[in-house]
Amino acid sequence: MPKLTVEDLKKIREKTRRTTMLREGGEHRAKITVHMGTCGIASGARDIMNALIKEIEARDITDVILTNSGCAGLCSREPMATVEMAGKAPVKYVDLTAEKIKEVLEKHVLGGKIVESYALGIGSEKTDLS
Amino acid sequence: MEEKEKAYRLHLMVCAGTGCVSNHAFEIKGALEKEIKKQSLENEVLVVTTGCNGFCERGPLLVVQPGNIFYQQLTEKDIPHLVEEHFLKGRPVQKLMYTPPKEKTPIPVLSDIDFFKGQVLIALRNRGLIDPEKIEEYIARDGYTAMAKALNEMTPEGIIEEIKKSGLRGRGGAGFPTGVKWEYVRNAPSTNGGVKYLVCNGDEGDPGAFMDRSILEADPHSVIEGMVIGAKAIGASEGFVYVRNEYPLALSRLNLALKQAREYGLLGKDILGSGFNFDIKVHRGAGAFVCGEETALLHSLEGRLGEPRPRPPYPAEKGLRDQPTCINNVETWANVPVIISRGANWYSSIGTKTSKGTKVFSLVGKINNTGLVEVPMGISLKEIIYNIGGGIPEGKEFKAVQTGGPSGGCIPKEKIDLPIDFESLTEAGSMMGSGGMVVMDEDTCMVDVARYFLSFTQDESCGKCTPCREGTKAMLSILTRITEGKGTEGDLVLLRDLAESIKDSALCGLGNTAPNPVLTTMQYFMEEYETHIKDKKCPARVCRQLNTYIVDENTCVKDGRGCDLCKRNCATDAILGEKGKAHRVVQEKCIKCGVCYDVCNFNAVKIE
Amino acid sequence: MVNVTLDGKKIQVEEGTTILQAADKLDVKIPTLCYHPLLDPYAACRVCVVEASVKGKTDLVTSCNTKVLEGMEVKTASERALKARKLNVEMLMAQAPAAEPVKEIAKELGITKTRFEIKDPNEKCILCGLCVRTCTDVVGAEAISFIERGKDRTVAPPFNEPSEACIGCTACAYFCPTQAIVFEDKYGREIIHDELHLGPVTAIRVPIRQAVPMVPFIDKDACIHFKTEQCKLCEKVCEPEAINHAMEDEVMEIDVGSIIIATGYDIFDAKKNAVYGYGRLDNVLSGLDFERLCNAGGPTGGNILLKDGRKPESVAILHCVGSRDRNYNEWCSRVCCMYAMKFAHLVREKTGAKVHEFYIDIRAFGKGYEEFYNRLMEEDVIFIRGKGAEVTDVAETPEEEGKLVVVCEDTLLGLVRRVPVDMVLLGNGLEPRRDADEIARKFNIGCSHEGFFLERHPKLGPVHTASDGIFLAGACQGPKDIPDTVAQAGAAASEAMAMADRGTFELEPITSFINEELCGACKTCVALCPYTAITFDEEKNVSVVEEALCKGCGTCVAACPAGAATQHGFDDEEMFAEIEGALSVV
Amino acid sequence: MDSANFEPRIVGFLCRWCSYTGADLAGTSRMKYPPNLVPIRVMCSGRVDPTFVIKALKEGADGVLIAGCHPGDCHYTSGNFRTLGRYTLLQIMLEQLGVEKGRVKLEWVSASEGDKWARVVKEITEEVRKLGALNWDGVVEQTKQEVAECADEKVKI
Repeated sequence: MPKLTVEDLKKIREKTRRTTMLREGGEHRAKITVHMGTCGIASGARDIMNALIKEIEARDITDVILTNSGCAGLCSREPMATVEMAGKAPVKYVDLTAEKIKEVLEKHVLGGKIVESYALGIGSEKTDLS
Repeated sequence: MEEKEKAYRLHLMVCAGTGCVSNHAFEIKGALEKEIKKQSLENEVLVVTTGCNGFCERGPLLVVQPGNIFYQQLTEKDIPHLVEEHFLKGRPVQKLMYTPPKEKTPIPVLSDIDFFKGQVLIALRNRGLIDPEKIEEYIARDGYTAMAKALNEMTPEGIIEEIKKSGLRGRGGAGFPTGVKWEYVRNAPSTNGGVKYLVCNGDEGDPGAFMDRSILEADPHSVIEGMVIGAKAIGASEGFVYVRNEYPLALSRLNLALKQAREYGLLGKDILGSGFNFDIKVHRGAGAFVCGEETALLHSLEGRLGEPRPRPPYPAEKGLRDQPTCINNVETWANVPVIISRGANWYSSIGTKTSKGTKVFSLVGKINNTGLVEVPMGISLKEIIYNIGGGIPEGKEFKAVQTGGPSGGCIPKEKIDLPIDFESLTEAGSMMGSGGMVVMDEDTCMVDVARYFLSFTQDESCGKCTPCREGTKAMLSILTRITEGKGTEGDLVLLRDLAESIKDSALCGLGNTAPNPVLTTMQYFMEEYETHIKDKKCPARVCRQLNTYIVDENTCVKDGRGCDLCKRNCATDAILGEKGKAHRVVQEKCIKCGVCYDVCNFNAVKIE
Repeated sequence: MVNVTLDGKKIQVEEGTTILQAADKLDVKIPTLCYHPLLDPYAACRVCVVEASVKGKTDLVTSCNTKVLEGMEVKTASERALKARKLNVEMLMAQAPAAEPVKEIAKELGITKTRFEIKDPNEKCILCGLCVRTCTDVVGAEAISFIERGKDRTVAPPFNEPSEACIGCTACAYFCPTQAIVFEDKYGREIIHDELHLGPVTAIRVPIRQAVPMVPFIDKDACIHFKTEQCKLCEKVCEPEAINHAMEDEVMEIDVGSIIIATGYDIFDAKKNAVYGYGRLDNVLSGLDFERLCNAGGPTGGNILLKDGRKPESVAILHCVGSRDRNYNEWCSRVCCMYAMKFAHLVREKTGAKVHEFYIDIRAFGKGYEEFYNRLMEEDVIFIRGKGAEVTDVAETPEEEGKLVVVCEDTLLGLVRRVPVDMVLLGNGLEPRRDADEIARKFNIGCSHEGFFLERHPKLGPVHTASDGIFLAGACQGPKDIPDTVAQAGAAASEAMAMADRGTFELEPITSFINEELCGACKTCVALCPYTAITFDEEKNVSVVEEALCKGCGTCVAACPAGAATQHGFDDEEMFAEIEGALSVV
Repeated sequence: MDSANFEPRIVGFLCRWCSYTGADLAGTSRMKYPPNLVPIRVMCSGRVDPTFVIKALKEGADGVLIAGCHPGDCHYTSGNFRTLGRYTLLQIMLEQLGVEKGRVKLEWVSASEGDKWARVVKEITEEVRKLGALNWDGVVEQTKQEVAECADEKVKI
């Protein structure tokens, strides 16, 4: 094991930023919620989630929170995901596929431009954890 | 180290402090992992073990990040449901969440819970957030930056100045200013070519205190980092952590942390390229309370009998192997890195005029939220007990709180607004001690409390000096006499004389403080003593020898229909009566064991 | 220097002085229990607490370990100090009620009774730790320590079992202020007679009480320092700093002109002959034991006492123990008859006890000896002609109960007798020293087959030996009494003086020499020479005879294969001529 | 020769310290013993070179007595032990030569043993008398023959 220098310490910190952010709810660019109710899972939400995880890892994105939630109530348009850019209203995407969600990640999350063709709408009903 | 960090959407922070572990936290963890695998979530959800979360009352605990969702009192049975509902389907499970007493709605988010709300985390800054067995996670939370700063950018004098300015005082009990101690050690001449030692006192002997254990379990690197900074300040190249062997988890995590730190070059030769050398050895203590006393600890560390020696010379002058030695408590060391990285000014902005920063207390006894809390100095007892602690269970009335471990004093409810700092506690006849806080309700007999603590100190007295060895024995026998109804009024005079004399003339801190429970209870609850002696009654009905057990014949017949249970359980045939008829106690035969009272299902047995 | 006020009195003391030491200077008495001036203060008994104020801060401190500070004001008997002191003493009274020092301090403090519970009224140990500290810090044996803690604390060796670490120095008992530690002889022997052999003596002592010069020495075998490398207490207390443990035994080489050997004798070890019961039965003493017993500087101050301290009523004295005995030593030891009779006289004079002498025959050969023998008979000493055959404690008759019985054949009466007595004194014979052989080899002198050194000639050279310049004196040459020894020693001294005075000595003209041309360098002669007179000259590659050492035995000459070694007066030709001459006479 | 009338000639090598003094004592004690022995004084019996014995036999002696101090009593500490060693070897040699065993003897006689000296001389005289005169020339002749035979055999081999 090489002996560390002060720079190495910094590097380790950079590398583990994603964990830090996730656990401490620190500064993040966006939060992507994949709706994973029974309906969502049945329509392939797991693929969406896996694709997202893979992509985030591949691109080494450290400032995006990925989470899931229950059924969003629009079972017919599953799989769905909500992208919530920091300080902006959430955007719901519907009828997703792995390809589509990658595009959303690319254009919306990283590029800042809403992919309107997949979007259901902007805004959300008041979420209640119950 | 992996090249790229794996991405997970959920981190499940399983509390693996000793409290939760003994509540089967590891089984919970196993069940979680199994279930996650079953649901094929292993690439999305990560299970992390953390150190003690603090809310031990409610263990085993699980915090889900992101979201800070707090699950408590988990059982293995709950896991499949939890995994499916929350982690797979995203629906947090309400019934596993915390509901405050007297309320009905559960609080899902940890930071919204009263217990956590009032706390300010400095020493416990990483609790529940990192896996203590992974040094990377500590580094990720800015770990070892303070050390880097101290080693590369600061002079020893600068470090000492910073610590002095911060107002940090020893968290082991006496509250000696840490910076001043460091300065003494730095300036003390060493007879052995400049060798000085650094010791971390982890011999947490108080039966009700577990903050040192918790820190070592949850965040061992913070102690290591603090010690390296201290070593640089005083010029030591060798450090010791004295941990009692009753803390196996703390020991194994500490040893692992030391190994990792050494591998990373954060300990050993030329740390971070600064040219500074320092290493730490772990010494296991055999669990004698007196070894928490610094001179006794040093004796034990040298392999000798753990008994204190007179001071001066203080260890700062002549400590381990007769060389200047700096001894600080685990909590003190854990505070050091934060002060260095965030600055003395920030630290000294927390707390009161004389007591800066925060203090960790272990809140135990008759209180709803048992656990470990870190609060800013100056917070009132009331806030701790009612806001953080959630008050007294079963709606009973608060009577007193005993602070500072077995040799601290009892503070009565009249003083509940007392701000917690070193001076106020001492003034009230108690002390900060290591931070034990035992809450007592109306059902507590203060004479019995004094007797209980005395029996502890008597057992733990090393026996070296007469006042402590013989005095605690004498005081205990008087107190026992009183609780058995054999006390006389002369006993109270002798008891006070003894207590004062022992406090005055004992050799070490153990003896000096051992009379505190007696003195404070005599000061605040004298009438209880008098009732015990004059009326031969225990108002709290704790001292059984003073109780008179009688059967309320009405209740016995009406509610219990003369169930005969008491008679059958009475060891001395002191209860007369037949099934279906009223029973009564023959007082001459009664040995006051209280079994009838305990077994009666109809509250027909009364105490007079 | 530091200025302090102690009970109102001002005093200036050196820095580092403790309050106790300062008080001592002012003759202010502070009671102590766990303090000992030779050990580091322990501050455990808390009896020496005093009230000390410095810079307006007043505290109760233990005076034994607290060092005085400039401007310190000490009150040794303030109300606060007294209260703590009294309570501590009172508690100790309950803990160790039999401890005398505690009682004394209590008396001084006016405490008559303890209010605390007494567990063991016979307890003496006050747990002051002096023994433990002595064993650890002074002795360095670390054989005892405190075990358990608090109220259960006691002093014990590891696991409460006899410890191998204990070197048996008894220092712990010595330091114990309350006699809570006592030591006893491993074999259960009691004092009086054991002092003769191993009674309690200190490691520093004078060799014997009438020693000249009267200078103490350190017994290396007994001194703690040489066992554990610690202690050195004697160095601390010796003001003139006369003690030096680092001093080593020194081997000195002294050049002298002549040597007188006066190595004396060994006493016959009566244990060899089990019938006497020596070392097995109490009150059977050897001649030397008895000498020590009745010595005024001895263990009993010269009183002749039995082991249990009683005066003997009857004493038997056995002659010829180990002498005139084919099983042991055949010779007469010459001195025993007379010293045995002296014993009889001493016993009669000091105790009036009945004395029986068991003898083969009385050898009173010297001047006034026979008269002494006659006097003893007038002193009612009973002489029984017959060698003591056995000493036993097995009684056959009631009057023999509890007595020693000497069995012998009374040759005058022709009876086997059993004589019951209280004490048996043995007239041990004299023997050559055990190491006489070694000495003989070293000095190239002979020993007779018994082991006494051989004089050159029994009549003509009674103090000379075969080696010139080496003389004999005393019992090393043969058993002798003191007058004979003195006479022989005088003769030896004058012979030695005469030789030294002459400054030279004559060689007999019979020494050997080596013909260098013939010497084949085989070194046979070098090994043969009993006087190491032949050395080998490596340079010349020949053997060389040092004539001053050569005694002319000619062994080398006879052995030399090259005929190089020759002897003056006895060379081969001369010898051949002598043979021829001797045989030519018809 | 009639053995009864034969007067053997014996050479004695006496150590100066014990045996010679012992002989002296026998003399001063007026002890009677045969006059056949001619004493030769040496400092120590250890000086007695085996050649002395051969020389004496050659010059006409019928027997040889070597006398020294008792073992352990040697004036020169260990000379008599050397004598004993040499004597033992000499005995073997003489036997090979054909000289009877009783002709050469070693005895320990101390200074105080005048009587022993007298006895020893008596014994050896009687023994040698029985053996008769020593035919040294015969011994030499025979030895020469044996040597020659050996030499021949050696050539044959």
